[in-house]
Amino acid sequence: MSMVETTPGAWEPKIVAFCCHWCTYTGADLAGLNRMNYPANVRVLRIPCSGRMNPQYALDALNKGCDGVLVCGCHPGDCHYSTGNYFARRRMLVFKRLLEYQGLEPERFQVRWISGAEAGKFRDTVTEVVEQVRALGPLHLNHELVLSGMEVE
Amino acid sequence: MSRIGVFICYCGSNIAGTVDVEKVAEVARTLPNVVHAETNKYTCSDPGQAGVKAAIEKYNIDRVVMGTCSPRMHELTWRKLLADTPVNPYMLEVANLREQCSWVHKDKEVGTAKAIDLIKMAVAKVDKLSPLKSTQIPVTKRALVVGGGIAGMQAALDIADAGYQVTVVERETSLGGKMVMLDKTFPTMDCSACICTPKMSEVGSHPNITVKSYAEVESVEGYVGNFDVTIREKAKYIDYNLCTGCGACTTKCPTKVINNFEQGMSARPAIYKMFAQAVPAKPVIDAEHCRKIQENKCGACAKICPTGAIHYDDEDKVTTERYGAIVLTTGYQLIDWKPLYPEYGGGKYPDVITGLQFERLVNASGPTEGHILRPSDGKEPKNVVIIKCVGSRDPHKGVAYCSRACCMYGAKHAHQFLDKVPDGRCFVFYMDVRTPGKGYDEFYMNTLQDGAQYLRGRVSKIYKEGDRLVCLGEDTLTSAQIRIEADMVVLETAMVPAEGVDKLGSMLGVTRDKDLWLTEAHAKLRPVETNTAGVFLAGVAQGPKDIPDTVCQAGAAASKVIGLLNHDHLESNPQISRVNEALCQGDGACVNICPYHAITLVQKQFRENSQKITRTVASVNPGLCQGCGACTVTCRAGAMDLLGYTNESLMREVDALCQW
Amino acid sequence: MIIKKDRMGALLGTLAQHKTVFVPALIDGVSKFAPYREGLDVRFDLHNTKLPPKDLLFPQTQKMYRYGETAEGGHYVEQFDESSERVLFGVRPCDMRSINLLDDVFLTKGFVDEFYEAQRKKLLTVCITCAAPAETCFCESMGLSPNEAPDADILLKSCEDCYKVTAQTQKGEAALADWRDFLEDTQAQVLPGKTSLRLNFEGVPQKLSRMYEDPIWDEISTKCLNCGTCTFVCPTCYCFDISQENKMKEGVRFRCWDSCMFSEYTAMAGWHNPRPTKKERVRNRFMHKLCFFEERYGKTLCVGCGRCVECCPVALDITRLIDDIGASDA
Amino acid sequence: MSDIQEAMRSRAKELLESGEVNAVIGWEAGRFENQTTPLITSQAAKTQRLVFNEYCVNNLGKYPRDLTAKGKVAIFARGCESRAIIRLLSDEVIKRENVYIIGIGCPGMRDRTTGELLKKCAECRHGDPVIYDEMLGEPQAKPATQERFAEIQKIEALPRAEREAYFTNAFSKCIRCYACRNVCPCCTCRQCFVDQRREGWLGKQNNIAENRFYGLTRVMHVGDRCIECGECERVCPMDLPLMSLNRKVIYDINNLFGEYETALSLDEPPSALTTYKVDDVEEFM
Repeated sequence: MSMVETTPGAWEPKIVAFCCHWCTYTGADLAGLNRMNYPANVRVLRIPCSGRMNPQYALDALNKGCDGVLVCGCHPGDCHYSTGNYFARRRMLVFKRLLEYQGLEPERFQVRWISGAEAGKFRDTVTEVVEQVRALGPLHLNHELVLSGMEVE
Repeated sequence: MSRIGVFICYCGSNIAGTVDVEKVAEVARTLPNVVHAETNKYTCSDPGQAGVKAAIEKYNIDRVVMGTCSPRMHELTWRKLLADTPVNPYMLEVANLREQCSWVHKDKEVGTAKAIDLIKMAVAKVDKLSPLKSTQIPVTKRALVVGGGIAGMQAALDIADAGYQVTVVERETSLGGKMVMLDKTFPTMDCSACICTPKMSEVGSHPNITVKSYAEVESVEGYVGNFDVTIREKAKYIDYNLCTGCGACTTKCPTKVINNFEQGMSARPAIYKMFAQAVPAKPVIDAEHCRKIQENKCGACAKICPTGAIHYDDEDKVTTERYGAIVLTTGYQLIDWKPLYPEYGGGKYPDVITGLQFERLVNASGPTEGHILRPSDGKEPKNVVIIKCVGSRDPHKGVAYCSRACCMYGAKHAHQFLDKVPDGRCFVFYMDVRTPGKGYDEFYMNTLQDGAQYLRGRVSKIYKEGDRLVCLGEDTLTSAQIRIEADMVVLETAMVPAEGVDKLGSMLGVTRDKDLWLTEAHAKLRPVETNTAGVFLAGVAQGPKDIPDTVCQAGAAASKVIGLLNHDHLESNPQISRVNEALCQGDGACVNICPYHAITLVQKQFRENSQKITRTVASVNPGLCQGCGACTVTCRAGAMDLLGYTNESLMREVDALCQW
Repeated sequence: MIIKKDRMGALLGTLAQHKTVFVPALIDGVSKFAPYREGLDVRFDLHNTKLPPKDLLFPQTQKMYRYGETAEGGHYVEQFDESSERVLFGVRPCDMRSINLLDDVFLTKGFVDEFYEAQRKKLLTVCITCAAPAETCFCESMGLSPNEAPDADILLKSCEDCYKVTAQTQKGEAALADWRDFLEDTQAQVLPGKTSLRLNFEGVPQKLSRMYEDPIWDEISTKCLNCGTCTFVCPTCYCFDISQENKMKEGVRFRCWDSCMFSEYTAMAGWHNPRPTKKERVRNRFMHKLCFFEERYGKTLCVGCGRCVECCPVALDITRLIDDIGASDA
Repeated sequence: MSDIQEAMRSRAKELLESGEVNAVIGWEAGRFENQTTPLITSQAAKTQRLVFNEYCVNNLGKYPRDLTAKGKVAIFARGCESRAIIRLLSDEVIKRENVYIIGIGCPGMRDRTTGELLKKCAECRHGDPVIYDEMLGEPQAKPATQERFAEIQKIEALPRAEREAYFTNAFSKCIRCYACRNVCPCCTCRQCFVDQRREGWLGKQNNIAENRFYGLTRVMHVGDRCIECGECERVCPMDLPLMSLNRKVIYDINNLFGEYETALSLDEPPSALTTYKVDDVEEFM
C-alpha cells in the first residue's frame, strides 16, 4: 500500500525476508553500516533462527499480498543453535519443491544462507530477488481476494 | 485493548536524513491500538530515555515500539529502560529504521514508505506479545571437572584458586592422564613427569579440590547452575582414610597383570599404584585379578597392611551432588592400529610399537629404566623406522583429520633415539611435516641435524626377515623404492576420542562431530563453550592438540566457569519455548529436534470432558532451552510456541506487512 | 404445454441473456449447479447433483458487512447486498423441498435473514420431476414425491423426449412469457418416477425424542470420521459461523458454512465443549434432521435426496438408521 | 475370500468371548450391492456380520485411536491398516499392547459401482500386512500396477502455468469438509491448525487462497509421515488429486535424502524432516 504511495501508478514488488537474528540479520545490519544500497522492496522480519521458519508464514505472506518470500539463515555449520538451519534446510528443500510443483514461480520463494559478514551477499541477494520478482509481475494467488469486499483490484 | 507507544528516533540525521521521521510518527498515530507516537533527536541519550519514560507514564502505555537503530544495537538498552517503567521489558519491538532502512536507501520517499511499513509490522507484532519474566536460576558455586589429565588439572586448579570448590572425576586410579606417560615434552625437552607430577600433587592437596579417582559420571540431570551429577566411584578395596600409602601391600601380591600404564610392556601386581608418583598416592585392588576377591584365597596384602586399610568387601560408591558448571576434559586414546594395518603385521611383531610405547621405553622410570631396548629380545635397536600419520589423514583406513601433535612427537622420538643410541640410524616416513608452534620448526631442524633421515612417503609393508623388520616404502620425492631393515618400528598413531565420550556427550546434550570429538558452541567465537549452557570443554576432547594449547584452553574454560560461578543467580532468558498442554499430543517430535535436550516427555493429569485422565505431554526445561524455536515448527499442532516470537505475533506481523 | 428436450439448450441461451441461470452441470468431474454459459456440460439426466443448490441462496462464504473507522474518528457499517436475479433451473423435487425448509429457517419464526431474503425474492425455481430416481433416493419415504414439487415456480414433468411445463405460481406464470417461443401445445405421456429404496419413517421422530440416551448413538458414531461431508452435501444443512477479517482499522464480517460434525462447532472459550465426542455430534445431526426440526417446524429436515448416503466416506447410512429406529421398540 | 470371512468371524467371536479384546474392528455389508461399511463392535453376536470381499474399501487403521478408552481391541489389518497402526504407534497415539492385529492379505479393492480396482489399490505397494499378531490366510503379494511416482513425474513435466492451473482448479473445488484430514492416520493432532483461531493461520472462508493454504500445509504436516494408503483421495467428495500432493513430498524426500517409505516396521527411524545430515543437498548457498 505504502509502496504504491511513493510511486503512484507503478507496481512495485513486495517481498518479505525472514532472516535469522544471528547471521543474516547481522549481515543486513552490516550492509547498513557500510552504507550499501539495495531496493527498498524487501521488509526484513526477524526470527531467532531459520529453524523457526514455519512454512505457514510464507503461505500467509504469498496469500495475502507479498509477491515473493525470502528465507535466510546462517550457513550450515554456523547455526548459533548449532542445528537449526540443518532442519530448516531439509524443510525448505521440500517446501520449495512443493510450491513450485503446484505452480509457483521458483523465484518467488527463495532460500539463502547469508552470514553476518556477508553484507555484500545480502545486498546482492535482495537486489536479485527483487529484480526477478519484478520481471515476473504481481502475484495474484488470491483469485478472489481474501477480502474481496475491499480494494478490489 | 493494548496501549501501544511508538517512539521514532531521528538519530541525528542518521535516520532523519532519508526517512521523514515526523511523517512516520504521524502514520503511527493512526495505527490500531497506538495511543501515542513521538519523535526524538537521540532516543538513546539520557534526555531521550527520560522522554520515553515520561510518555509511558503520561499515556499509560503498556507496550512499546522503538523505531530506532538495529535491535542488535539497542534492544538491551530499551529493555533496561523499560525495566524502570511499568512496561514489561519484553513488551518491546524494535523497528530497524537505521541499518536496514535509512542507511541503505537514498530516496527519502522510498525510505519513509519503508519505515512506515516497518513500524506497522512492529506495531502489529507488539500488539500480540505478552509480558515475560526472566526467572532467577540459583547458581551452585561448585564445578565438576571430568577427566584428570593436564587439561582437567589445569582447569580445576584455576577454578579452585579463584575460590570455588571443584570435584575432579578421573576414570583411572590416578590423575595425570596421557601427559604423565610421556617422557619429555617438545620442543623444550622438559621432563614430562617433572612438570606434570607437581600439578598432580597440587590438585591432590588443594583445599578446594576433591579428587574422585577410579570414578565415572553415571548420569547428569538439571541445567546450568544446577547440574545434579551422579558419580560412581569404583570399589578400591582400600580405606584411603587409613592407608598411608606405604606400598608394602604391593610388594607381597603374588599376581601379575599386564601393566597398561607401561603400555603393556611390563607387569604389575593386582594391588597396585598406577605409577610411582600417582595421585592419590595410594593403591587400589584390581578386583578382576585379585585371588582373594575372585577365589577367596591369598589375602596377603591385608595381612601385611599395618593399618588394616584393606577391605575385600568394599563396594562401588554412588553419590549425587549438585554442580553449577561442568568442564569436560576427557582427552583421547590412540587409535587401535592393529586391525587397520595388517600390512604392518597387525600387531604380530612385538617390535612394531606405538609412540606411547616408545615414550615408556625411553622413560627412566619405564620398564627398561630408560634404555631403548626392543620388546622382543631386549636388544638395543640400531635401525629405527618412525612412521607418521598412522591412522591419521587417511579416511579410508583411519580418520580424515590430522592428529596435530605427531609431527613434533615423531621428531622428538627421532631425536631421543639418536641421542640415546649414538650409532643408531633413524628413518622417519612422513606425508608432510607440520610444525606451526613456537620453537617447533627449530626443533625439527635440529632433529634433521641430529641425523634423522626424513623420507616423504608411506611404508607400504613391514615383514620380518630374521630378527629384523623389513620396511618397504617409496620416497615420493625421488620416486625411489625404499627398503629398510629396521630393528624396531615406531608408529605415530592417530588420536581418537576417549572411549565413552559419546555417552557422556549425549548425557549432557553436548554434540559430537563425525569423529566423535566434542563440539564447541562456535568454532571461532565460543571455542570452550558447548551448546549446553554451563558445560565447557578443554583439551583434546574437543579435538587433537598439544600440551600448550590444551593448557591454554583449560585456562580459558576455567575463566568461563569462574565467570559463571561468580553469579549468585542467573537470569534465565524468558524468550523460550512453551508448551500448550491442551494441544500437545506427546508424540515427542520436538524432543528429537531440540539441540539442547531441553524437552522431555512427562505424564500429567488433566481434566477432560469431566474426566480425570493421564496424558503424555512435552515439558520444556527453562534452564536448558535457548529459544531457537526449532521445536515450534516441528510441532504440527502448534502446541510448542516460542515466547517473544509466537506464531500469533509473527503471523500478525506478516499480515500487517501485506494488508495494512 | 411441453418443451422438447432438444430445445432446452436454446431456451437456456435465451433465459441467460437476462438472468443468471443455474443449471445442473458436470464440471471437472463434480456435478453442481453452475451459471449457464455456452459450452457448459449441462446434465439434466443426472439424478442429483453432488453439491446441492443451497449455495445459491446461502453461499458457503457470504459477506455480510463491512465496517471501519472514518477519518473523523467515527465508525461506519455497511451491509452487503450481492443478490441478483437468478433462475434455478432443473432442480429436483427433493432439492425444491429443501428450499422450502430453508425458507422456514431463514424467513419464519419472527426473524428474517435479510441476506437470504434478498436472494430468495430474486430466485425463480424451475423443477424437473424424476422419472428414474437413483438407488440411494428415498424421498418418497420422507413424504415427498419424485413427481411433484408444489413449491416450484415452474414444474417440468419428465416425458420421453420432452417436458410437460406447468406454472405453479404467479411468478412462474409471468416467467413463462420468456419461454413462449420454445413451448408447444401438445400432449405427452408423463413418465412417473418411483424410488426403489423404501423406509419406514412412521413414528421415527416420536421414537427418537425418547432415544437421547440410547446406546445406538455409541454404536453408530464409532465409525463416523467427523468430517463435514454429509453436512456440506446436504441440501438442508444450514449451520453457519460468523467471523471477520480485519485490515488495520477496517474489516469485513462474513458467514460461512459450518458443520455440527466439527468439534470446533460447539467449542467454547476455555476449551469447554458441550459436545465433546463424536457420539454427541452424530446424535445431534440425526436428531436435528429427524426429530428436533420436526418439533420446531412440523417438518422433517431430511428430504431423502441420498447425497449423504452416497458421499459418506464410511457409509454411515441415514437410511439404515431410520430403519433401525423404526424397527426398534423405543 | 469366503474362507477368510469365516475365519474372521470365528476369531473375532473367540477373542471377544474370551475377553482377550474388548472390541473388534472389521467390515460389514452395507445396504447396497457391493457396499461395505466399517463394523466396530464389542458384541460377540455381531461378529457374524463381518464380511471380507473385494469391496472393503475403508482403511480401518485409524479407528484404534478412537478406541483407546476401550482397552485392547482387535483389528483386521491389510497392508494399509497395518501401516496406519504403525503410524499411530510411532506417533504415540496408541499402545502396542492395546491392539491385537489380525493380518489379512489383500488382493486389492474395487469400486462398488464400476467394479474397477481402486486407484489407491493400484498404487499400493504393501497389500499384505507389515505387522501382525496372527495371520488369516496367505499373503497375496499383489504387485502395484501403477508406478509409485508416475503421477508426480507426469505433473512435474507439465509447463508451470499448466501446473498452476491444475492445482488452482483443484483447490477451487475443495469444500473444506476435512474428510481427508479426519480419515488420515497421520492427522492425529488434538487440535488441527485450521481450527486455531488465535493464530489465525487461515480464515474460514472458502476460497482458493485459503483452500491452498490448507492443502499445502496439510501436505507439509503429513507428507513426511504419509503411509500412502490413499484414503484422503478416496474419501474426497470433490475428487481432489490429494495423493499427487502427498506423494510429491515423499518423492522429493526420496530423491533428496534417500529411499523413503514410512511405517513399514516398528523401529523406523525418525521422519526425514525431523532429522538431518551435515552433508545434505545444498541449494541455498
